[in-house]
Amino acid sequence: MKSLLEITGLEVAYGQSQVLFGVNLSLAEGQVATLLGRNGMGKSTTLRSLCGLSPAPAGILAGNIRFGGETLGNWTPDRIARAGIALVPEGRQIFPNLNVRENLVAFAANRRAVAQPWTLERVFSLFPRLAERQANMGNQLSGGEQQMLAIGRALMTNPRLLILDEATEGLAPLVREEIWQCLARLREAGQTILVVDKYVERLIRLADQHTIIERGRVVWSGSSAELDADHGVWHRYLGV
Amino acid sequence: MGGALYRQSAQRRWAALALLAGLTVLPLLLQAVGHEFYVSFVSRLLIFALAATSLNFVVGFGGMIAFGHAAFFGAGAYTVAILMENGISSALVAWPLAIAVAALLALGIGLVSLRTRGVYFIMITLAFAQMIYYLFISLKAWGGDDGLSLASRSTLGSLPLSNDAVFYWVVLACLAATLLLLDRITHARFGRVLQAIRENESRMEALGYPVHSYKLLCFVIGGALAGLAGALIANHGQLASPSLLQWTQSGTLLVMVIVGGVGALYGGVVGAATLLLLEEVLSHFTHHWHAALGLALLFVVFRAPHGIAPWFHRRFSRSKKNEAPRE
Amino acid sequence: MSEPLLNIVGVSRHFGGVHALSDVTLDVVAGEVHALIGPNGAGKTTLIHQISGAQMPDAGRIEFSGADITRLSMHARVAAGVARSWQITNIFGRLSALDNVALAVQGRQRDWGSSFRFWAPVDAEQPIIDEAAAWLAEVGLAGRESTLAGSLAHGEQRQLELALALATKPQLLLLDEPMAGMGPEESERVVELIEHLGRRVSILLVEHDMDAVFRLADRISVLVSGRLVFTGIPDEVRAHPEVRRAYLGDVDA
Amino acid sequence: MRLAAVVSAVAATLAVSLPLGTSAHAADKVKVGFLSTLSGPGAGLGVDIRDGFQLGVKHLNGKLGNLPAEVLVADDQQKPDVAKQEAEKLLKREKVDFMTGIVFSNLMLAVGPQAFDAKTYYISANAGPSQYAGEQCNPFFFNVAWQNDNLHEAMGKYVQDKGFRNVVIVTPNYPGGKDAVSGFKRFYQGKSEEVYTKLGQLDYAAELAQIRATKPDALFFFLPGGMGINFVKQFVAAGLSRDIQLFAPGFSADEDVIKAVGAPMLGMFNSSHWAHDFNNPENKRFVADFEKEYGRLPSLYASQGYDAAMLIDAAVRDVKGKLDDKEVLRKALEAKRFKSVRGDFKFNNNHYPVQNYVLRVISKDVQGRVTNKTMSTTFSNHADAYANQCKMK
Amino acid sequence: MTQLILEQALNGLQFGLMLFLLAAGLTLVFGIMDMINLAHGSLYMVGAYLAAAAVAASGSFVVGVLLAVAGTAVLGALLEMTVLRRLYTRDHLSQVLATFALILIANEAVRMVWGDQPALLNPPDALSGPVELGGFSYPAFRLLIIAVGTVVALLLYWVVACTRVGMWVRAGASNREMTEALGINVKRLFTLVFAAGAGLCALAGAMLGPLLAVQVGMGESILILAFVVIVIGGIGSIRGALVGSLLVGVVDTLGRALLPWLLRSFLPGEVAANLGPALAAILIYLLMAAVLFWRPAGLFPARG
Repeated sequence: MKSLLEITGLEVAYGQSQVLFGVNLSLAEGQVATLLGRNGMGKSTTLRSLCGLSPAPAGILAGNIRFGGETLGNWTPDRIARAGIALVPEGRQIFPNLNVRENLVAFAANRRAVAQPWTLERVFSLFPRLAERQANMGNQLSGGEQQMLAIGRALMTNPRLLILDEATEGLAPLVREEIWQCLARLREAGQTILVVDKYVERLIRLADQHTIIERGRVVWSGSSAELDADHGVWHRYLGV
Repeated sequence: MGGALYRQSAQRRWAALALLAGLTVLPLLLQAVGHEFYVSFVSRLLIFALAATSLNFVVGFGGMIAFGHAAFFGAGAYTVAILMENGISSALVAWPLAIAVAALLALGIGLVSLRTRGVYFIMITLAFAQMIYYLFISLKAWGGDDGLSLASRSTLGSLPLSNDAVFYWVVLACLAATLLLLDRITHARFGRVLQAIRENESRMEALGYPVHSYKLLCFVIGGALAGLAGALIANHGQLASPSLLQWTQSGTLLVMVIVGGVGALYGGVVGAATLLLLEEVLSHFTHHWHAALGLALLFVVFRAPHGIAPWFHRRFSRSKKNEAPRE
Repeated sequence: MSEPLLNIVGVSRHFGGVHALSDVTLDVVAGEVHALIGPNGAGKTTLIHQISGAQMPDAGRIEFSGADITRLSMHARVAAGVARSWQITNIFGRLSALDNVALAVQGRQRDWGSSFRFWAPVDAEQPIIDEAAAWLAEVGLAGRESTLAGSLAHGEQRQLELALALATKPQLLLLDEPMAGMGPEESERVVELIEHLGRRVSILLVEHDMDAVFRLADRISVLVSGRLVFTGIPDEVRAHPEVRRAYLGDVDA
Repeated sequence: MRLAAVVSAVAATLAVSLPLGTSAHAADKVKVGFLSTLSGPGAGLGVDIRDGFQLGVKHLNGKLGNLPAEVLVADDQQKPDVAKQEAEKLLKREKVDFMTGIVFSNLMLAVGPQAFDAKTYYISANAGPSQYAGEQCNPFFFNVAWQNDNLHEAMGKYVQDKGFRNVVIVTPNYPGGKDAVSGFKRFYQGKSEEVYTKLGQLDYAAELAQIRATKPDALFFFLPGGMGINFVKQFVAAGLSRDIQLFAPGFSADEDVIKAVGAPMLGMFNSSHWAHDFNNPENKRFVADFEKEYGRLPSLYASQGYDAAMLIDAAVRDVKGKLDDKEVLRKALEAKRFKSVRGDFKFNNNHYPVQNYVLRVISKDVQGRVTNKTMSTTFSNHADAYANQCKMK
Repeated sequence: MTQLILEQALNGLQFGLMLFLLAAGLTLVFGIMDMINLAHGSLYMVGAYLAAAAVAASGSFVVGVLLAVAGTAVLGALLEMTVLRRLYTRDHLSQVLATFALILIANEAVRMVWGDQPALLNPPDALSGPVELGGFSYPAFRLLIIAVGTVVALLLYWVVACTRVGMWVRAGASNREMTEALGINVKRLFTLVFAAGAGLCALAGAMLGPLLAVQVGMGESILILAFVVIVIGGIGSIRGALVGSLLVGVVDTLGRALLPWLLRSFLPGEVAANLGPALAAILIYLLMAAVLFWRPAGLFPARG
């Protein structure tokens, strides 16, 4: 299978302190992959570098990020986004001064002329609760609604790769389950997804392959079956 | 222990004393070559150095970007002028009162302004200074738009302050004393607390420091010293002018501080000297010297972003180890 | 059990429409290590903020040593004996490690004016320096006195943060994920340090490392979506089905 | 280390600037410090005084009292502290023999003491504060223009004589404005309402609305420089000119204002001690040459600048270039041995002029230009109200 | 009396709308880039001078104003790309210093090109007189200012509130990084915003020029007012800028008109005459201090 995303030997530093020491990751079109590891191990930094956010590009010391056959190098975040990477960031980062509808339509785009693009209607049918709260400002939503909005907002750009950073963090179990269901449906629709989260059991069911980062290095990678089989890995690296 | 600055203290002390000695004999030199005019010019420069230093204490050491320092500068000047108008000409009464009035004003303004932060602090200090400005220009009893002229300079014992050289020495003494005081403060407990607050305010609060009180006191000290500078400038030109209170004056002082070096002990002095000397020299060469000054300031912004004093320091100092990494 | 040192009664706090804490009641008794666990976003750090004074609750009461401290400022609470550490390292990066702790020591001398000294250079105050050095040694940073705090390793910075909190000589220590981002050896050292401290101060501990929590805690409270679900000794918590579902495993979701 | 660097920087900069100040005082020329408002809203007035003064020097072939004239021009930016600094440079560094040029009274009051302390004669070509006319009169101060109140007094008398009894007075909230009110009311006895504006104010919407509501039959305003220009423009644009007769002292209705406002000013009355249509040979030469030189009609400010040059010339000629004997020089100045473009005038005991004041009206001249036309004489040999308080020895 | 108040309200509205033209650009620059731009007033000055020159050259007020607006917008874009862009990541003090330097340079540049004397800019002849408004007459040109100001304010509101560009601007003001991560070139967006802001400055300069005076230094005093406006409104908020502008415009005008009259009713004439204008001048600063005291981030904080 031809890979959509190919990260090789990525080394990144915040100012003088290096955070990533050679991260490798590859992801094929239509696949769902996870990035696992305890807090502060470099997951978010990997995602941020991928999206061109600080400390990248200045902080990238070595390594290569290829996406859809192009080397991202020192691309700006907006160019990377237009190339088809959409981020659902940690903490949702909903625009508080835009209402729900605006949060969605502001960044809508179908740059690769997908036959069945994401539209307002499709997002609303995926998350009916958002339709009810269309006119509410971003900061008037509950945590779960904000999370749905963040996912919807990313989908509206019709991305080739959807990235979710701690998308279920701080959500009540039922709402969390709703997010998992949604991801499963996206997967069925053929969406390529990269997830950072900590619910290993749930992720094993959702994703195809997994990468574990420990102190800025990849310490384990493999398929869902392999991860499922090796609970020692869970314990050692994930503190579960 | 302590920072890199402190290790050089002996060297610095000698340099400071040498500079002080040089400045002390300057009037004699100028008189010898027939340029008495420059005695008055340098006095003015030193007074502005004092005013800028007082602002630098607030901005550089207290971490508060105040855009209304002219209020305290002008308040000091007007205190002296108003007292003079009412027959009190003794410097021993008027100058401490000028300091006290400016300090009180700073206390009031600081109490309210320190509720806000960032840009809002900049703007609220500006607003208060503008209020003071309009208050003064509208009160005819205090000279209104004309300002208040002083019949003579203050009297200071038997010192003939009307003599430009004598006045110069008094100004120099005030500046030297202020710098010594601030140098001690920054290395004393209070100064260390300020330094830490500037770096991490919430952590200081969590170590049990009433951060607000420290910042307020810093603001008041800065205001008080500006009051002293105001008392001196009123004596220098024998005029308390409302333009001392104008926002452009606050801006000029702030520019002096930034040019000289925010948080550097001599930043205010270097900044005032640079700006006033540039003005003096440039205006000789071109009618359009403001543009040249603007270009010079742009140079500072892009080439010496931490001001001239630290720039000199880096250029001429060999010891670079232990320089804090920027995060 | 003895009279509680810290008593939180019905504390609520919301941000806009989000209820970060709803009617939380909890106590910490003297000498106890009380762990607070719960998923991210459950309101643990928000609760620490209410106790330390970084934020004020919308409703409810906080008592410390029998006195109501609900409306006290942060520095006043420190003076009363409440100290905290942060989830994200919070130190003075451009000061030396020793100066960091010296500030904490200096701040503790609370007779009015102790830090309103304008003349004598601090560098000559040997008692403060000696005590600061002792605290550094206590947390395992002996020999690192003159290093700039910002250039210490991550784990060392966490240790320094602990030293800062300890040097205020608190009765109650609020520790917000003291082991976040630490390697196993460093974590072990911190666990030992807390075990050691547990004899002298009361500790409210927020931590994700369940091994450490179950090893250290005398009691554990579980916070989920801003509500206190359960408080009990470690074994009770481990056995509690709702807690397991809400936090520990998420196994049967 | 860095201190040493600072020392060298200071020294280096001083070294650069010092030689520039070198210009020894020579008895073989006359140095005049011309300090005036040459930038900002009030610049028009200063520029006119300067041009008038320099035309005078030109008429005298670049000489004053047969000595080569050196005129050092400085800009006070209409700020008292700038004025003081510039004055200090002129007095102490350049050691000028005479000072002149200041437009505004508040600047005059700031600079005056410096000139007097330096025993340098100040020849005011405009500012005539009441202080220097009364108790604070000074042997080193001469005024070749008028005392602040005079033109207002003349206008007050005319308004009174014409039977207006409900007048609004608009002036800035500064001492010159207060003087204007008291001057006007010294001769006007009817009902009056005073409106004070900020000095330098440019938008009068609020004030004009108040005036409209007051329904006066006449309005007297004294707003120097650009203020007056804006006021008249906005007054006419608001439609007030149809019901309210405008009066102003000459300096609010002179060529600078007319040039900026134009036709709307037609029919406005004002008072002056000079007009460009005065029929005497000195004035004809002055007006013709000024127009030729600068391409515009002179204003009364220009005439005052011209007279200031003539006064200095006459006095220096009188003392035969011996400028060091201040007493003799003073006698020569008081004697005023020159013919003024305004006709004759003499100095009072307080060194302010005793002269005629005329009424002018703005109308179209034979060439169709909007300009002032002299109507009648309001006061003859009029002195100011403060002279008797002056105890000049 | 009602007529007087109506007329004063119109005056306040006119002043407020012009302030809004200045404040709109300033607040966006401030909000999106966290940049203190003291040189904003210089764009207003340059715009007014360009308008004076263009009106004189073209003989048409409308053409002149449009040319000035376009020219200043281009100038603003150039300034942003050459100097200001390099300041976004710097601290506020550096921004203050650099843009202060720009003020000095701009003032001298204008002096070199157009001289020390104020430039002449008159309203079109047709609008130089008054018009009758149900019982009282009001200057036609001021009415035009109100009309232009209202149209531009509505247009701006529409752009910011209803168009995608407006959403990007608002999004950029509250969270620049996320806006970029969603595919918006905020850098270019910002150059556009800056150019638009400069164009609005020029429009304000061209409209106020005939009323006030086109002269060197005209930008500084009004700059302070614009800052007051955006601080009251909440930095980064267009709605805040509009409310702040109208508030400042009305408070300033009514204060100037009514305060002396109010004071006179219970104070001796001399004191009232002294205090009135002073208090009126202070009033807006009092307003700002009061707003900041109770709402330390302004009335409509954009960040949230």
